[in-house]
Amino acid sequence: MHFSYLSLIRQAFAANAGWPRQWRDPEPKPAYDVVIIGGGGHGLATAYYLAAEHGIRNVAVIERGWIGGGNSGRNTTIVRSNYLWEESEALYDHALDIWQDLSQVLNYNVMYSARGVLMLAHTVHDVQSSKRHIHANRLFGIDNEWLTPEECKAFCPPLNIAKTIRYPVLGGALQRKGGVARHDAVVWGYARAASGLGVDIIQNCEVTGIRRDASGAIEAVETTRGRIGAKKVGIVAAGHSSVVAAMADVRLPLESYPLQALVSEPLKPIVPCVIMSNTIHAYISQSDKGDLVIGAGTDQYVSYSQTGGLYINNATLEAICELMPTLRRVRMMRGWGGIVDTTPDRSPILSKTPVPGLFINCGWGTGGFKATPGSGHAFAHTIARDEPHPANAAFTLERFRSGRLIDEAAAAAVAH
Amino acid sequence: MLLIRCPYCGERPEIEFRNMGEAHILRPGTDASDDEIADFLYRRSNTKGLIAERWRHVHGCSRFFNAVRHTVTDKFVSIYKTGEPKPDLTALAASLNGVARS
Amino acid sequence: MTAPFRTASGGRIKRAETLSFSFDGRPLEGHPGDTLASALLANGIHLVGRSFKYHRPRGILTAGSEEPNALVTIARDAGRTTPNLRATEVEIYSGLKASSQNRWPSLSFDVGGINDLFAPIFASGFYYKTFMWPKSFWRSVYEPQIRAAAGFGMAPEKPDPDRYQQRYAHCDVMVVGAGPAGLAAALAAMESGARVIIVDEGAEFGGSLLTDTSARIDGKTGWHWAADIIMSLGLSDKVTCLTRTSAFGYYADNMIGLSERITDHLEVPPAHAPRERLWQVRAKHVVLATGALERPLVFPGNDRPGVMLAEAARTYLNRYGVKVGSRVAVATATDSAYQAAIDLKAAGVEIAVLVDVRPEGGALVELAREAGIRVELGASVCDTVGRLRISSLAIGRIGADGRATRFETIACDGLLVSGGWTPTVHLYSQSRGKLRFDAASQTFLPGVGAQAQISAGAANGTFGLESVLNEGYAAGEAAARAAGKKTFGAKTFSAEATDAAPAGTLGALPTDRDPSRVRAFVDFQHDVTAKDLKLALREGFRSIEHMKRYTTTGMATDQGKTSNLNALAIAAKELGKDIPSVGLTTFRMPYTPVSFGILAGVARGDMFEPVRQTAAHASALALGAVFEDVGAWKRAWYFPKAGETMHQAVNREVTAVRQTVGLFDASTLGKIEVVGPDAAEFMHRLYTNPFLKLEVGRCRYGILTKDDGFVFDDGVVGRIAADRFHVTTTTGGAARVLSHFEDYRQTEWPDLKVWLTSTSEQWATFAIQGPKARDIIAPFVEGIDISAAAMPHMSVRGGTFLGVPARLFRMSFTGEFGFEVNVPADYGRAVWDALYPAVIAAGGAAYGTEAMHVLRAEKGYIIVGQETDGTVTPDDAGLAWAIGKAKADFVGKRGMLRADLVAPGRKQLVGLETVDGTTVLEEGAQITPVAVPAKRSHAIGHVTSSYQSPTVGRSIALALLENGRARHGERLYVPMPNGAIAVVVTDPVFYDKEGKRLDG
Amino acid sequence: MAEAQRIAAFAGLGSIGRTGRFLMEPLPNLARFIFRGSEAAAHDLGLAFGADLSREPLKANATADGRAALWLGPDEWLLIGPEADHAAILGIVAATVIEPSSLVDISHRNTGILLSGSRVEPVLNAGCPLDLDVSAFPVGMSTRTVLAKVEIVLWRKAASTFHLECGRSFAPYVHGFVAEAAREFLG
Ligand SMILES: Cc1cc2nc3c(=O)[nH]c(=O)nc-3n(C[C@H](O)[C@H](O)[C@H](O)COP(=O)(O)OP(=O)(O)OC[C@H]3O[C@@H](n4cnc5c(N)ncnc54)[C@H](O)[C@@H]3O)c2cc1C
Ligand SMILES: NC(=O)c1ccc[n+]([C@@H]2O[C@H](COP(=O)([O-])OP(=O)(O)OC[C@H]3O[C@@H](n4cnc5c(N)ncnc54)[C@H](O)[C@@H]3O)[C@@H](O)[C@H]2O)c1
Ligand SMILES: Cc1cc2nc3c(=O)[nH]c(=O)nc-3n(C[C@H](O)[C@H](O)[C@H](O)COP(=O)(O)O)c2cc1C
Ligand SMILES: [Zn+2]
Repeated sequence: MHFSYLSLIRQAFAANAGWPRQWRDPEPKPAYDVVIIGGGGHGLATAYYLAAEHGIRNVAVIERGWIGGGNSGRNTTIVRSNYLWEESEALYDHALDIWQDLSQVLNYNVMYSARGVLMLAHTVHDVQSSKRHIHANRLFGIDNEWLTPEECKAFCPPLNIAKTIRYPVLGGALQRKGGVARHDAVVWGYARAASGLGVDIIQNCEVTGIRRDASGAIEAVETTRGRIGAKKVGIVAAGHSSVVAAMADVRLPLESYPLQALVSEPLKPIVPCVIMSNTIHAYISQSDKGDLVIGAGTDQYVSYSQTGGLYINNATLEAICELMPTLRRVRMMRGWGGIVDTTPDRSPILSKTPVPGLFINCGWGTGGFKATPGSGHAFAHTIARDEPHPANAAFTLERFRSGRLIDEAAAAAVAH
Repeated sequence: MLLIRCPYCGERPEIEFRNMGEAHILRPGTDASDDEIADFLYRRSNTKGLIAERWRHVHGCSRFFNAVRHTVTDKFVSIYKTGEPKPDLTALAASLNGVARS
Repeated sequence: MTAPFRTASGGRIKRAETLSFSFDGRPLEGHPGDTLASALLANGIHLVGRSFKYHRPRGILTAGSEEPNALVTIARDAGRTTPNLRATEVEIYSGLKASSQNRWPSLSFDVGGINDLFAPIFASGFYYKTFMWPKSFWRSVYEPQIRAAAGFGMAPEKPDPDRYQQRYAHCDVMVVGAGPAGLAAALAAMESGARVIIVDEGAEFGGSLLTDTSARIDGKTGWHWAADIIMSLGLSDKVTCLTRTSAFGYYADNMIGLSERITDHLEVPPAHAPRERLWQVRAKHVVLATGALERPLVFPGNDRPGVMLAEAARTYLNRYGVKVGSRVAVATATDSAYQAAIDLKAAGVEIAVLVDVRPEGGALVELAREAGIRVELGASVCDTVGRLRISSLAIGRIGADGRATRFETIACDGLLVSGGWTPTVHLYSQSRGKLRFDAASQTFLPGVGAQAQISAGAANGTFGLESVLNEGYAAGEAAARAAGKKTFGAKTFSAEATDAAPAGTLGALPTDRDPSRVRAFVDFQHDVTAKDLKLALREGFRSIEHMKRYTTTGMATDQGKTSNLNALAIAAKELGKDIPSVGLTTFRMPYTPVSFGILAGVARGDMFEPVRQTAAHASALALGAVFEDVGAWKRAWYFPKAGETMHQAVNREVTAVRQTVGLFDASTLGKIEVVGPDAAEFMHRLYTNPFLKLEVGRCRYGILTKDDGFVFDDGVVGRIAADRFHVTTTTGGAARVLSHFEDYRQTEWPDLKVWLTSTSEQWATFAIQGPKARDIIAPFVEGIDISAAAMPHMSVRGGTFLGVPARLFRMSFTGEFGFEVNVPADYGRAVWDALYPAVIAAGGAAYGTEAMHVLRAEKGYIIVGQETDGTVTPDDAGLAWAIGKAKADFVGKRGMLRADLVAPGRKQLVGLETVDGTTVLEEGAQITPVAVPAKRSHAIGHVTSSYQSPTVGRSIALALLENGRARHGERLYVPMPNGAIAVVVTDPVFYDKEGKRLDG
Repeated sequence: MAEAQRIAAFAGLGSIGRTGRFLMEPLPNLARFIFRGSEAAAHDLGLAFGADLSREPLKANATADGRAALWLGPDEWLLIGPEADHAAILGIVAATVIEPSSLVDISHRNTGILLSGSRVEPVLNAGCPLDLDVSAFPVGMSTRTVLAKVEIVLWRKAASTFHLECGRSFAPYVHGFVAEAAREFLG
């Protein structure tokens, strides 16, 4: 059913009895042209674009739990594209372009809200780094502008720009097109649209093995619901990328860490934009529901536990309270963790693998939500055509061999 | 905050320690191939299950040591000094499963 | 004037004392011991809040921290305003100002209530289906409207002036919950001599005993028994008792997070006391005695003010001396509500009817009837009426088909409900313990634990006071034993009480109406109804996690404490599955909300992170220095004279160094003493440079790469003795370089006899640079021949300086002749204070980091972190000369040879001169071959450093540029918003290319 | 030549509290060295130094005349003596230690305070994560650990007396932190 005002009103009169399932719940077929492992935003978007843009509709998305239950359902939803290196700029801006009318394309309100992402600078070195980003972005055509402390305050009134704080705000880089989107809606919107195009979404089905034929090429996946044949397989398993890739004997340059986030009790609007501070480690925005959504840090050790230490939250809230001292009495309502797969250069891998027919989309670490539409779009292209889209051409596995890293971390760029 | 048993100082809180990444990754010589150096620098087992890793009691005795930890429960299974051989993780895992069942 | 619903006697409030407070500006009175909820109820006020989505009038549902409805804002002043507090937890004090939330213009007339009329449209997830047209309206119209309508309270306007403390603690036995089970557990643990911490979130210990006035334990009343135990716990110096303290999180390795509220309940908080304290407790063993929570019933109109949990009403009566109405009805699926009805009736409240959904009722039917209460068995509530408070209920007989037939409408001013009891397993579950579903009691109970803990009492599904006490005691004993203490065997208690049986009902009650049209609320705060849940399932949100997220059930500030089980049961029924196979959503910290302040603790301003100052800081401050933050250090950035701009000051400082002499505080540089017979070999393996042959008394500029071959740090290294090096690192790199060194020493080359000691803070370091440097230091130096012949460039000597032991380096980071003197840090200020007048007298100046940057840039010296960013090799930075080509190996040697690191076209360090000679480029600006690059065109480089150079009289810049060394002389462009700036590529050394000035 | 004045980091910050409940006072200037080397070298040195360099972890030994050797790690000891002992200690090491080892003067790197009183444990536990109960942290125990955001060396000299050292630039933070934590016990 097409979502519209009309359908809402009609259904209101019909006791909302007529709403169909948003996606089908089929039994797995014996085989598919493409099997996507992982029903997060990236996997579902990949399936959607395979069907919508490449005419490949015999596709299954296989999810071990419930779709969106991985990092897609756990992230602080920050969307921006003001990365440093041209490769990253191209990739993330590709996604930002798609965000602009994603709700309309999917006929699902993903609540992309371009309320602006303001990244604060606290030291002379920060200022230099911010400006380098701004100049690089401007040349590339990405909006990113410098705000003085007073302009930062005007843009985000609860911000403390007093000189007396430990690391006073010296200014900030603002990407106005940046903002947030509703994480769950992105997952469900892609699932609904993909399912509508014939993609099978198979939940509660864990991939336990990857089968290759005599030539070494992909032939099937083993799952908790049986063997499913596949001509091509795309791994889009985020925190579990290493685990799944190991099933095909592919060893990845990844480590998985717990990353925490938290929300406050709901408040009337107070934080109008997204505030990020790399130097003192704080990320905050306010959801449309009113809770403050705050990103904490990763724990220091590899873990698949989806929890984390309290001291990580403490460090985050120290920074939040320092930046917005009016929030000290506000209370935390819920905290949680996700498992992020991080690469040595903090840039993703979207590429073929040495195994014919096996493709990998991973390594988004702490910051892949924003890329969901672009990642799915480019990855679908890569799978469909056996060659990368220009937006992801540089994000190969090979770069770790040659040393051609896309090192956003080294360049003092930030996560999220 | 984990509780970690330093082989020198005993049980101490995690904030005194730094995790130093996977253990037993041998530094190759200058004649290493491209793959070997890439393996050494970047590729990690990242196992969901038991891993051997390095810790440093940086705000304590300052020593590096190795540990085997389960990456789902975050429980330490074995702690040993740098230079001691890598435990057989498969055997350890099997013995743990035994414990869990009994 | 006594409040109309206050009983004549009884309860634990201090009746003799009266407190005035206000609610929405209306003055009211209560007594010490009242919560805001009990005081409001005593005044006949049920309407306390508005719900989230439909703005429905809401009253007080519970008497504890699980309250979903009665959220208020408490204001002391503009900074001390706290939103979203539960009226059921707020203790009143004289002058307390409470106000309701999420309503406009007033609580009883709220314009937002219009939403209620559109409820059929505002079904679950409606916002995902609309607000998409026209596209631009989302940001400009819809989202702002939604945001304004959402949210509950408002954050304070002013910064919070209160203080927050934190504390780490350890104990043998940690007891969470101080009801009968917890008190007995603490008693047992105390008797074993264990160190015990017992906490309860309530204002006093006692838990359910405070409500149950009928209980008798070992011949005493429950109140007396509890008081005796509390006193003996309090007298033991091994027991810490914390009231108003919520155990909010159960973390790895038995660490429990506690949030202690210290002053919120006080009229005048003592100045020295923190408002709240975070405890991080590491317990050897934990006893979870967290009790059980009563569940509401799900039926149409179950959310009106006046509808309240039965046990809460009993608590208000017995503990606070408050009658929750004059004529109340009771609807129940369990026995405990009978006791509430009996207690209320005895206190003079008319019980309009008691309906029990169970056809047979329970153990207390006769007792209730004897008390004169009309009991209707096998009956259900079909509906309620009343706008701002319930005025009647319609009851129906439950038929064999599971539907109800309405048979009577009964007037009432309150409706007590009880669906049964849910053990509080939140912390247990957070500890990663597995839950098991107990079919008999229809509850989830602790199963296989994951940590050293044990559950007892109602939290463990044990009901019946005697069993609870005995189980509690046994748990405390077992915990103490597990913690290594000797115990003396089980103690048993004899107790009587009217106890709850665990069973009850789950899910929606039978009704006579069309369930798809009525609104029977499940999650009160988020306005989630039974039919919303069914809609979600219909739309394919069939996992309980999807249902939660689509409907937002259980996602409100109460985290579904009273609603999750009902939602789960409704889902299970609809899906035709049993409850355990549908499963619970994840219990997460915090159990109840915790303030940001408590987690941030004392970290604010100077306590946010240490402010590191050098020994001479005060002197620089006195000279008017402006400081910059570098890592945690404050470094003197420049020294403006009165009226000088930064630019003027820096020019003057640079010129002083070039022409006479400058004094610079370099103390923040990291320093490491590398000692041992293998010290030289160690250095040789770590640095790209050769070190074996460095002579004693000489120094060398060294580059560190990691094994990946990228520049990691740099610094000058002096050989103090054959087996001793004085290593310097960058300011920011001090800690990571030492860690890097220790790593290789301990794990890679443990056979080397070499030891490392940080000396960063041992030495205060001052650079004296400029043609007159030797004249300046000469009077202070003893025991060192500082003549050019005896002490050449890049040498180090030991001696004394101003009479104190010193290490004197002849070296230069400015390109001028100069020295760096290291003295023990406590003498740093004295040495600065001695040098500064001499420098001034010679016509020189103190210079800061900015001038230092200009000086080194004029010489083309790099700064790690500015010219390099982790992607730059030594060769890129023009430092190929510092790579020991003949060395067999060093850290980074192989990494540096990787394909991309030796590929043509890499960015290399160059100088840039603007064609106009005056424009100072912006650092970070990009470089292109053409003046007007197309969108998305490729930058061939970027500016790393840029200054106005007073020395060469023009602007200068350093840059990393593709193939830069081959481009000297080329004209390129730096595109800026208002036009490109033309530049010419040059050698990075702008001044004294031959290095003659180093010789003085 | 004018004699240079020594300004210790804690000295100017002053004492806090009062004897009994809680007192924090700056330590006098001390001679401090980090000795690193084998256990055998440590053994030899201990004999000459007067205070044994413990090979048992976490143990400090002190002499009546103010010398102390604190175990910091299996090859690392902090040697402390009165300021006037500085040269003497250097001499002792030079004369006794034959094995390769490292002695580095850190008299000015570290700075110290003495904390005492019945409330000393909760004050320290505001930022120190260790169990400071005397059963877990007995008299004579020394260790590196943390106090909130700073690394410290903590040595229990008596039941309710701790010697605390930190890097000199961290002194204002430690002082401020302790003052804040002690406030409620002094109010
Ligand atoms: C706390 C937190 C905050 C974050 N904040 C931001 C932010 O502000 N902005 C931003 O851009 N990014 C952020 N991120 C990162 C972002 O969430 C992720 O990069 C992104 O969501 C990844 O999406 P995905 O679809 O690749 O992975 P996921 O959503 O994790 O999907 C992977 C799926 O694979 C499934 N799977 C795994 N193994 C198997 C198997 N064997 N068989 C079948 N299925 C399997 C998983 O169950 C999972 O559902 C944050 C992450 C976290 C944890
Ligand atoms: N009305 C009834 O008949 C009824 C209903 C349920 C239980 N009971 C009876 O109550 C008794 C149960 O005793 P009990 O000791 O198990 O429970 P309890 O309810 O008496 O005590 C639990 C205590 O734990 C506290 N608590 C819960 N979570 C906490 C947290 N995270 N942090 C701090 N404090 C927390 C609560 O404030 C409460 O005071 C039994 O006698 C049982 O039969 C009676
Ligand atoms: C952007 C965002 C907003 C959230 N808002 C809420 C919220 O308002 N209430 C709530 O209980 N949980 C909220 N959550 C957290 C989820 O309840 C849940 O904790 C998270 O999806 C992780 O799943 P888990 O806790 O079930 O493991 C939010 C999560 C995200 C990512
Ligand atoms: Zn240790």
